[in-house]
Amino acid sequence: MKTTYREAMRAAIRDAMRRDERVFLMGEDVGRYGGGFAVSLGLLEEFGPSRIRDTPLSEAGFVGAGIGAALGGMRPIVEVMTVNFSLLALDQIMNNAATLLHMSGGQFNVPLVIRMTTGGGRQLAAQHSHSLEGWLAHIPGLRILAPATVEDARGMLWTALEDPDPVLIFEHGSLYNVAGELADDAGAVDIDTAAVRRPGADVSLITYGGTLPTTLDAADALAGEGIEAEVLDLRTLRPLDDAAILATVAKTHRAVVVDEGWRSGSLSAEVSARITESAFYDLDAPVGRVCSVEVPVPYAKHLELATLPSVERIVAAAREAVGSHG
Amino acid sequence: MKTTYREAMRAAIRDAMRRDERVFLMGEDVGRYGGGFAVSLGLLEEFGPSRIRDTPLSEAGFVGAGIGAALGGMRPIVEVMTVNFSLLALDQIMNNAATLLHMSGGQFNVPLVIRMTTGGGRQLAAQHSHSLEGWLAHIPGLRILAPATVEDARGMLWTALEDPDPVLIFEHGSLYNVAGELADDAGAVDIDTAAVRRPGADVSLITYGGTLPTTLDAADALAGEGIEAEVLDLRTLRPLDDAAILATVAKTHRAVVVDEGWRSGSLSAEVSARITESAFYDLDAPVGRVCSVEVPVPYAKHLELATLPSVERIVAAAREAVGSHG
Amino acid sequence: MTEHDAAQAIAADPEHVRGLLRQMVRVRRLEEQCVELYSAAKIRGFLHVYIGEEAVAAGVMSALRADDAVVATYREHGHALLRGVSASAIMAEMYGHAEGCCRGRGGSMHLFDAATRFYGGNAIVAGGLPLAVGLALADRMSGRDRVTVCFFGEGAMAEGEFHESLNLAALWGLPVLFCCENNLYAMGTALDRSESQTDMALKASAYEVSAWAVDGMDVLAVEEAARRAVDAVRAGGGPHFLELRTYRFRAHSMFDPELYREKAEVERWMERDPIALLRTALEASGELAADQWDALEREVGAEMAAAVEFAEGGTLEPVEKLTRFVYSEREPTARESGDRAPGVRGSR
Amino acid sequence: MTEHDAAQAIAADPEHVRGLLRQMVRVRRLEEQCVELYSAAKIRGFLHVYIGEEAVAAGVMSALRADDAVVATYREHGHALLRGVSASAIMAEMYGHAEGCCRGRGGSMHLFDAATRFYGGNAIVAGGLPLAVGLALADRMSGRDRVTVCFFGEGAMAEGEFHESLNLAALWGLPVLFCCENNLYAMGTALDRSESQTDMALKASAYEVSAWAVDGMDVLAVEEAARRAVDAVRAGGGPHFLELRTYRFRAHSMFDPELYREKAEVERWMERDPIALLRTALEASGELAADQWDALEREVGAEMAAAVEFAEGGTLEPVEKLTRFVYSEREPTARESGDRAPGVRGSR
Ligand SMILES: Cc1ncc(C[n+]2csc(CCOP(=O)(O)OP(=O)(O)O)c2C)c(N)n1
Ligand SMILES: Cc1ncc(C[n+]2csc(CCOP(=O)(O)OP(=O)(O)O)c2C)c(N)n1
Ligand SMILES: [Mg+2]
Ligand SMILES: [Mg+2]
Repeated sequence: MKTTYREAMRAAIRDAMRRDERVFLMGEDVGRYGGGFAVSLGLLEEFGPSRIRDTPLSEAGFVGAGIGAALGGMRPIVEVMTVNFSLLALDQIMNNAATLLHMSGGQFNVPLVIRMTTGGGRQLAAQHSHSLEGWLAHIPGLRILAPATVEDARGMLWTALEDPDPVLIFEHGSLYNVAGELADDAGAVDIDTAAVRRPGADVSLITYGGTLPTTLDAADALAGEGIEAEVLDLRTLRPLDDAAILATVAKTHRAVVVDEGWRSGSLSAEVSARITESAFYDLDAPVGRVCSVEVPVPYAKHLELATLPSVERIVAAAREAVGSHG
Repeated sequence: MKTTYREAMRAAIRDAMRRDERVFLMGEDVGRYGGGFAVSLGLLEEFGPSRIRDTPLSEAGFVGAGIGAALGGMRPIVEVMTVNFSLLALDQIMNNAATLLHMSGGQFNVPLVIRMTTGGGRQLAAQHSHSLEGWLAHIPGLRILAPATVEDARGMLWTALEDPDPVLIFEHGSLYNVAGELADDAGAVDIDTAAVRRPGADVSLITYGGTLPTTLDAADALAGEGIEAEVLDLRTLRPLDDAAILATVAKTHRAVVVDEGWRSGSLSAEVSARITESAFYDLDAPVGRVCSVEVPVPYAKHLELATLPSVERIVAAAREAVGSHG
Repeated sequence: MTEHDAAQAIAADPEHVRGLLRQMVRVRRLEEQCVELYSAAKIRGFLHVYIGEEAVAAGVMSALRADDAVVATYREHGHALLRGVSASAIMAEMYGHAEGCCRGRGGSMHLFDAATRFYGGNAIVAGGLPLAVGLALADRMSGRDRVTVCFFGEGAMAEGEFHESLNLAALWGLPVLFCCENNLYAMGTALDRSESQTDMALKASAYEVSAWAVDGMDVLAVEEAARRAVDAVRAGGGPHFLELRTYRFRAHSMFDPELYREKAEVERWMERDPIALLRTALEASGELAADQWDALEREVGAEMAAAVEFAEGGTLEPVEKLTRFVYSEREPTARESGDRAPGVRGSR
Repeated sequence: MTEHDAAQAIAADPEHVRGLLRQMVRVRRLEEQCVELYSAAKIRGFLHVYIGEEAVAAGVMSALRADDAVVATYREHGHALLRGVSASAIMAEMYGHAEGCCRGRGGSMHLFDAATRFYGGNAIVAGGLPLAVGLALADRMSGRDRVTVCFFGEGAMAEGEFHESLNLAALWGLPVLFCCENNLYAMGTALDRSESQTDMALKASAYEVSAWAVDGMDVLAVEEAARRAVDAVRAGGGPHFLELRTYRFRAHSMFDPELYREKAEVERWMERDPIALLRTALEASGELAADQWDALEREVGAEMAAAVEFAEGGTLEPVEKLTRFVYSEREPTARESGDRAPGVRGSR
């Protein structure tokens, strides 16, 4: 069946709510408004205001309450409207959600899922266009997911809810309207492994989330030049699937990491460092990176486009990697 | 003259307050208590409660007020007692301090200095031992400093206050009692360049802040084995001094980055990625990393020691780099 | 204000009251224009219009001095315009053009203007409040009698940054006027589903801040209250808080299907359209003849048409300048000067 | 409580009141021991003692049911002990030993215990309040009549997380008892330099939370107020707030030179030592003979000596287990089970 990423996400929430009465959704405008990005539209009618729970504007408060509810035996899905506002809740995320299990010597785990919209590309300017999921992957104790396909939008949530520890799910704003084919019986998917979205032998393009479509487009363009790129979708940003990363590099000997975070200190730096550490002698070229330009994302369309990773920049980086001689 | 890091920092604040009446210090317990780490002890008596301004427990509020005061023509030094609490102020730091200049098309710069204590090693456990300065170096619009010596503790603040843009200064808690020689006329130092703290030709050890002393100790130990390590103190974590990093690597062809942040997504990943990008063919070994183990820092001393970078781990990583053959 | 009070105010200074009407109409027309241009895809991103709430910005701005400061939200076209930013600079900004007040980098949610001390255009709810506190602190420490006015919605009052800011301002007795634009909804969340305390002035007074509520559809009442509050703040009376009871006639943003409120409720509030109310009062007082209104409409129409024309004729910031303004451009002597004009840099 | 009320309470149930005295003495002796051990470098990190404030924890804990939940701060030795965590487990934790309640990973500031539903040991000021709200939400959604009690200092009330938590709890009518331990100082910052509103109960009532202030040096008064509040919360009366007026006799932590208050002030408060007050009242009522007091002292002394011995004999968690508990240990079938005991995992 044909579905959109948004619908797949909604189906995943509905399914989880039906399966397990401990599950509830809480966040700003998830109920009557239908969700800032219309993901939860219609769920209030089915599940009522206790389980589709509108919150005040209080990111630290309701994220922390989600942690408490998880400690209390619930399986909360907390929606932080966008990652930009999650900065207000970072204390709760890093100092509580991520540390309670360890600080308590294994007594208190936090089975919480936090969903957020992430990314730029819609001219929302500096305070509404952050891509921080790779950056948040720095924090031990968290699992970080970035569904990039309708299958993953449909399937990651349930697996995340079964995880005994906190899981953050990042939904790129530009993906919600993307349509794709979904099996009628589509359900839970694993959240441990990366996936090869396109096989190729000449260069590995490693990416995730919102930049997967761009990267696949770049791979198509490269194919036109006779360069066969393998596209690896990381899917889970923490912990990284090292085996999959090393496998593709072992195959192609050249890698470019594509990531919408600002370049310095981005997830792509980590992927690059790991490849260097573990596959240095496999490499025929330095690992390349295509990231966002290090600037607060500007409003004007042409400036925003110049900020974000683009097909052209990915193609250029891949060409350079392939042109290099080890 | 002999002085401690703490005294040097205090002298720097006193000096700045005397030089420029727009300068004031604000934060929790900077006044009557004398500062959480006794840095500002005695300053209240000299400058009074308006300029040595105790704040309520309100990290977002007073950091934001610092931004506003900077916009209003002051030169605030905001002390966030420790980096652990800065998570509560990250919205103000990332969404306001770092973006206002760009969002406003160059109209509003934010000449603000934020000081924080950082790091572990004092058995303060998971919520009081973060090392987040490298992680915060991800944010464009900020400048990030990590004074590791008494000269830098004495000299970086004034230069930071002259910077038209927001500067974050991280003082590692384990350094405050470190004593060193300081010239009587010590004053402002540059905040653009990294510094070679020990020359050597066999391997570059790249570090900053609290791990500089440990790294120097490791270099001494290595010298005993006939390995001459060059120790580069980054000093400024954003923007990084690429030239200095590449220069030391060009000399030694081998590098280990030492950094107290958690390994994944740490500043050391960025340094490693940059070296790979710009000096791949210079390298005789993969860039090594010695970071904190990825665990919320535990209280027990032996566990904490096992978490943080140590002389042993640095020595082992350097040996491995030197043992490798490119 | 009672009809009688309004009639008196009009009689006292009809020219001034007509000026307030004009200000509200300017905001209304500007935003109607914006909505059209959004549909035509000339403006993009988020667009939050203020239609229905114009009396608040018009009344408060009228009480300010030129050297006061203003901090606003993402619903700030009206505040920017009435603070003195030209419609052309605003419009060009929404076009993403280099001629915009922020050179196209800010867009609708981030209007800034150093000349009028307009500090945004802040799109993190409640994120502007600490800035206002700091601006006021700078004035206080420098011995200046300026006032900083900060606008925010009632939804913002649930945020921790609101709480910390009110406490700081009150504790330190800072010259801030907090203006809560209570339009009863935060996106789709009605006030009584977001606040345990729905009396916002009472909530503010718990911080020991002088607070009162005003009919935000009555520009004369807003102006009078604002003037009283601004005078008190300027005189050293510490922070004040106004709850301005108003309503947004349109959707929260261009993406809002408005599932959360009844049409009838909107219509009821539209009967108290601040522009219509004042126009009627002026007409009833015989102080707005048909041709005066027509002229006003015509002039404002021309102003907005000119703004659109200006924006249409604008240029794109060269892509090579993308990273400009991430950091200040430092003059070679910056390190030595030290006495560079603080806070505001004319780096354009 | 008046002397008369106290005498009545004692007469009604002398055994119970002697029990309260014992609880306070247990906390006092535990902490005196800790301070000594700190000086002997057996305990490290930050150590915040509760000496002087024992009536608060003793009175409130006495009002709770075994299945209620408790959330505390970094000054929580007393709360943990009186909630039922053994002195031995607490002491071993401070030694950093594997036998500690958190296997040595938490230390003084992070005592946790699943068996008694003791949720920390939270060292970010105000950081525990949202957790309490969530625990209460879970109870409410599950139809359980449990109460969650949350302790915090008056300094915490300036934090945004306090504000957001009070509003959420009140808005949703959740079963939380907020206990503000107002000891007049946040580190070195006196209440009136941190809060524009110094009446903490009034501040809380602005959220539409039932709030009252209690003499926190009078354990009988605390207990009575707590019982009333807990009953009301359990009966569905929504969140309640108690301001417990108390004082810390010692420094904030082991690093505090106490420059910010006068010795005389401390001495004045010490005259209201909660242990001495209750002991005197019991003695005056003829319900505490000298040998009863001696026995109490002896028994508590023995308990604490045993705790130290237990801690001394403890072992170090093997370094190889450092990364244990960063993530839960997942049973191979975890993905299928789904009905694993929620929230609390017996993974030791
Ligand atoms: C911290 C934060 N959380 C959420 C949002 C998304 N958001 C934008 S406007 C808004 C509603 C704000 O309501 P209110 O403060 O009443 O202002 P109004 O829009 O009614 O003028 C929300 C939830 C945001 N911008 N910032
Ligand atoms: C968010 C945060 N800011 C600062 C600190 C440092 N700090 C620890 S305790 C404390 C004072 C807290 O005072 P109060 O809430 O009154 O509790 P008390 O210590 O008096 O029991 C401070 C500032 C912290 N732990 N967390
Ligand atoms: Mg509103
Ligand atoms: Mg206190």
